[in-house]
Amino acid sequence: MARVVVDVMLKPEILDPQGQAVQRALPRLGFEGISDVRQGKRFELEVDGPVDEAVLARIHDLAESFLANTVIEDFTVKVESEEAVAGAAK
Amino acid sequence: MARVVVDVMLKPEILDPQGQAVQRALPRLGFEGISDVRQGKRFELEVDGPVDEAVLARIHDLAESFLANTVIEDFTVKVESEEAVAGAAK
Amino acid sequence: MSRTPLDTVEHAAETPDVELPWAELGLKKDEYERVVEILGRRPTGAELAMYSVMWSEHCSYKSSKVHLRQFGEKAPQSDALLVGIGENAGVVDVGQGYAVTFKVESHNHPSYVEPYQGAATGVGGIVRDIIAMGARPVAVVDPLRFGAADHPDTKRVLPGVVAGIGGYGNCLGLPNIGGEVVFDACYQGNPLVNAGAIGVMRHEDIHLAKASGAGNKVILYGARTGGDGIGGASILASETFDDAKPSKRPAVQVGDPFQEKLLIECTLEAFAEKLVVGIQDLGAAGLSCATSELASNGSGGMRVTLDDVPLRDSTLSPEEILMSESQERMCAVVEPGKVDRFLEICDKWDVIATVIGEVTDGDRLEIFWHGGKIVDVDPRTVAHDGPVYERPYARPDWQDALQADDANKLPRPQTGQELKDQVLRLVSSPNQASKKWITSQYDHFVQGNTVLAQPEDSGMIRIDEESGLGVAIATDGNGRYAKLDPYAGAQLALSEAYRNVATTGAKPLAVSDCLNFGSPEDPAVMWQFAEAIRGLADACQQLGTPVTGGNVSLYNQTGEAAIHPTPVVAVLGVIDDVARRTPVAFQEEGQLLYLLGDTREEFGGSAWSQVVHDHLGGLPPKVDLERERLLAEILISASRDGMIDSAHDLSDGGLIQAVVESALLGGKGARLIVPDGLDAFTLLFSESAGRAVVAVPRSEELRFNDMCGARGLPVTRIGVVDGDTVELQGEFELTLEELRRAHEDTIPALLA
Amino acid sequence: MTARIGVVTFPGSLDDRDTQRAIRLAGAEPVALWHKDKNLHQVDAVVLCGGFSYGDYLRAGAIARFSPVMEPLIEQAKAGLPVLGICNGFQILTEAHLLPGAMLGNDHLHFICRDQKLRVENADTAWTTDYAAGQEIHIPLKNMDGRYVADERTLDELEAEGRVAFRYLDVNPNGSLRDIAGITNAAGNVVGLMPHPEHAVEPLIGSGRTDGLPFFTSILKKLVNA
Ligand SMILES: Nc1ncnc2c1ncn2[C@@H]1O[C@H](COP(=O)(O)OP(=O)(O)O)[C@@H](O)[C@H]1O
Ligand SMILES: [Mg+2]
Repeated sequence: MARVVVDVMLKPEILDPQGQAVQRALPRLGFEGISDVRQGKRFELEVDGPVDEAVLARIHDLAESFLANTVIEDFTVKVESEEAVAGAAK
Repeated sequence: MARVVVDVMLKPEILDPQGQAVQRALPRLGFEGISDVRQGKRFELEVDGPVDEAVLARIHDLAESFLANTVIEDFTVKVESEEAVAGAAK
Repeated sequence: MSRTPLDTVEHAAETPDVELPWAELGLKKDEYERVVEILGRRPTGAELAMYSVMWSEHCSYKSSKVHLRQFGEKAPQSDALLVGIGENAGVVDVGQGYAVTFKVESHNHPSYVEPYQGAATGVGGIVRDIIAMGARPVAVVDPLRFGAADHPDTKRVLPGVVAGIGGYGNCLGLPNIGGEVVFDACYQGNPLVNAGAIGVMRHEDIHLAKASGAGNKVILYGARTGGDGIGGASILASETFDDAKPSKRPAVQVGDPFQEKLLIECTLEAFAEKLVVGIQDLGAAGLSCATSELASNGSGGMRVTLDDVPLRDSTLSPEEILMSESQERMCAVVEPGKVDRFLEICDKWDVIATVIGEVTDGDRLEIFWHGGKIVDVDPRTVAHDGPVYERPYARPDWQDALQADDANKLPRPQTGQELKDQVLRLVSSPNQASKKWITSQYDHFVQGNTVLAQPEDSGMIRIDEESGLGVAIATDGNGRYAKLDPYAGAQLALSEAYRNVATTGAKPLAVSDCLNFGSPEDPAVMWQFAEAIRGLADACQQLGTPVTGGNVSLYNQTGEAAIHPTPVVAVLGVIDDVARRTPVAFQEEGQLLYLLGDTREEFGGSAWSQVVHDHLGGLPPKVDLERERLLAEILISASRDGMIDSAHDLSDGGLIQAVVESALLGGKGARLIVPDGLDAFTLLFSESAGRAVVAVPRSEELRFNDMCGARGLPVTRIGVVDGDTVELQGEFELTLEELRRAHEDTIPALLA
Repeated sequence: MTARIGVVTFPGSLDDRDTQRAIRLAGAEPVALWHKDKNLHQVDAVVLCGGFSYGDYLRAGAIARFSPVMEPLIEQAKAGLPVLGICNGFQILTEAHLLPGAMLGNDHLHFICRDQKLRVENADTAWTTDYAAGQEIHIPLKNMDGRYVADERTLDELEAEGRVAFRYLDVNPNGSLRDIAGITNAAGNVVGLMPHPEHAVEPLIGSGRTDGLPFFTSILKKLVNA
């Protein structure tokens, strides 16, 4: 078992109304010094078995075709849990 | 300028229908071997100036009182960009 | 060409030989030459950006203009029309000092690429058109068409589109009160996402898109301008025109309904204080469109400093700023003395507002950037003098064969059992099934004035709490009919929407339309388009309902395969007192069911032929506009005088579809008999136009029959509201439970 | 003399005018309050109405909860001021911790708009005395984030103290735990519910029922008799 995390964020040039709303609220909370907030999605996938190159490549495909719409979003795929990486290296 | 990331996930005991919907769709996409999916939020905060302990503590408070609702959600705070860490260490 | 120095007007005059990428921006060679001729020099990059977007098919209607003229030329005399075609939306007088504006628009292609955002921004755009007329938006409708219901891609597109329409409209606080959902393989790669909106104002509040009064300020307010929806302008912005790096600028925009809600409230507050001289929303072609239209419709010229436009992305070039289609922006013209108050109101609503220019004495639109003049044009040449095409058109060679393939000759059910099976297949087929799974994702209640919403024949909104004055709207279109005969198909779409409005008790007043077709470069498509417009214009003339505005969507086509010609027609009606509205649901057992109109053997393009035989051929039902008018008069009188308790118009699926819907909604069954002169099959499935089924309390039977008789409308008693089954005597019986499952389970099973 | 009932408009509030109408139809006087107000203008009660305050960005109600008007409101609610939170208003009240628990996205992931059947479980709150305990009513429901959750201990406590004010009947439209549609604080002055009583006050409009009117007549009676 390993955890792979897919982070999906709106492309920088795309309007992020949620992030903006959060940022605009900050001064009211007494918070200064944050010049930008972007809000995206985080997917945590629990993968059965080892996470090898092939599995990562498939998760990359999944992110590209399903978890993100690459017309407006970018994504990154990371293996998170350390054991997983070790497992994959076996 | 540094980037601090706040990840917010539903507590494990709270039903996550979005994650489940993703997981249920996987076999249809020809994807096996993922036993669980959870979907959460990722906030990217661009912080002006160095990210020192004090700033991180304030972002922690912000996450606790605002970005997450701790009745239902857990969160983590991480400094992301390497330069930032260096900057903070100066 | 290097981008330094700035491509000013002066620079353009000095460098006549510079080649501009007009082809990449979608201009034809002769169109570019026209621009050079108009300016008497080569355009600057910024000017080229403006001309290219404003002369695009989408903004200039260059292929459709010559045909659309008929809506004006054949417009019936109507006292109700306060503002006609040409403005952001038409305005209709509905009495008691109220005016109503409404319009339907398409957002087809973006919704295929990014269903949620494409559909959401479609709603945003049409609502801004309504605000720009001075009205408070009060409702939206959404005629939708998708590929085959069981196609995997439909499962991607439909839920996203529906969530997007709901997500945006719900967040604006606009009740969704009607629309359509149609499935057909012809829409597979080209779903149709049309969205309509209605707004209400007092007569004196009507606003127009024009900039007059030299010295008046031009204020841009709403969202910051970003790099969305720019497409071609990025080429102009790239370092050199010949470096062909892919555009970084996305073609799809993300909407912010919250920002739009604030835009609505602050705009209405500014109207209420009479602060606005002219106003224009920013939609397609963004600032290029808003500035050139405001200036060309006004008396003077306009000077704009582009540096003052608030940006989301500081790297945008002036060309990109001019072309950006960032959502949730408006442009107002305000007298200098009122600017402070205007800005104050925007500030109250947390809306960013900036003076970006002013109205001038001259007749030029001048735009400045970093101190240089980058645009100096006659705004009329940008906004109104675009190219006009007389595209060749020809009746396709397959049309005769299609019409000869007569649906009336298809094998018909022979026994009661076969009839029953086919009824179940019909009411459970995706097109005829309940759309509740979809429409329950839309708020019907917000604003507290919804009298009728889906699945009623028309949506109805109360506009005056004291008097009960209300308006109704229905949208209809049947691409199958239009494919068989585009002239008749367009008229049938109008007939159906007109009938739907009248069925609820409202008087039809005016029309908006959204014309969805394939490529105008195909003469067969162009013929369909020309025929549909001719049909609609003729029918509007005859029914006395002027077209007040609308939208054309062409190029809905993948390769050689065009969608069915799909004219979608919206009819707006008025009702003096919404307490008199007629619902679809059966109200009381024992009430008598009457069929109004003539039922003929008409199965061409019918739902029955599609569901049972997967067939499309023959001729659509006969159009009889005088009959539609008479039927409408009877339905309106009967509602006003309390002679009927429920009514449902007959359209696709025929009588049985209508009876099943009324029964399920009312939770009461019906016993039907086959009247003399008809057979059971024709009674149940024929799609003859000009018909409705009404439920008459026994106490009103005589009066109702007398009225129909006196006015010459055929009326046939076909049964009674009764029990918890739908029964055709001597043929079959279906329980409401069985029917409910058949009717309501289909869509969730396909999509949930 | 009649009661003055405030209705707060946040940026993105939608049902403020409808709520004012319902208050008027019940015979009380609606008073418009603005989210930037620093005091409550001496109103006798407050309704936080439905809508998408701040676009429901971040979480429904999360940003509105920090509006200036919320400061006096939280303070006075704790001191007994009657407050009704409808839909977005309920979400704001949980975010402000005036009511326990939290609101999450509907379990089916869609916005849902329906005429919802409810049972009135507590007819003793400031807003429900014109109902009978156990009465079944129909009130329109429309929301994206209506799934009420709280930990088991809180839920048990709510049940034991009779603080579940409304429960969904027939259909649980959003996956709310224990079919909870509305709750009250211990004192009975702060009530939150997801369905919209202000959309069920006129026979012709919306759902065509008037089952929601007693909310507004209940509070009026309480205030006028006080
Ligand atoms: N996408 C939609 N949005 C809103 N209402 C819809 C939508 N699709 C269908 N409806 C509603 O469902 C009902 C039935 O639709 P339809 O069968 O097309 O009606 P009709 O045949 O009377 O034109 C109508 O009230 C219509 O307005
Ligand atoms: Mg109808």
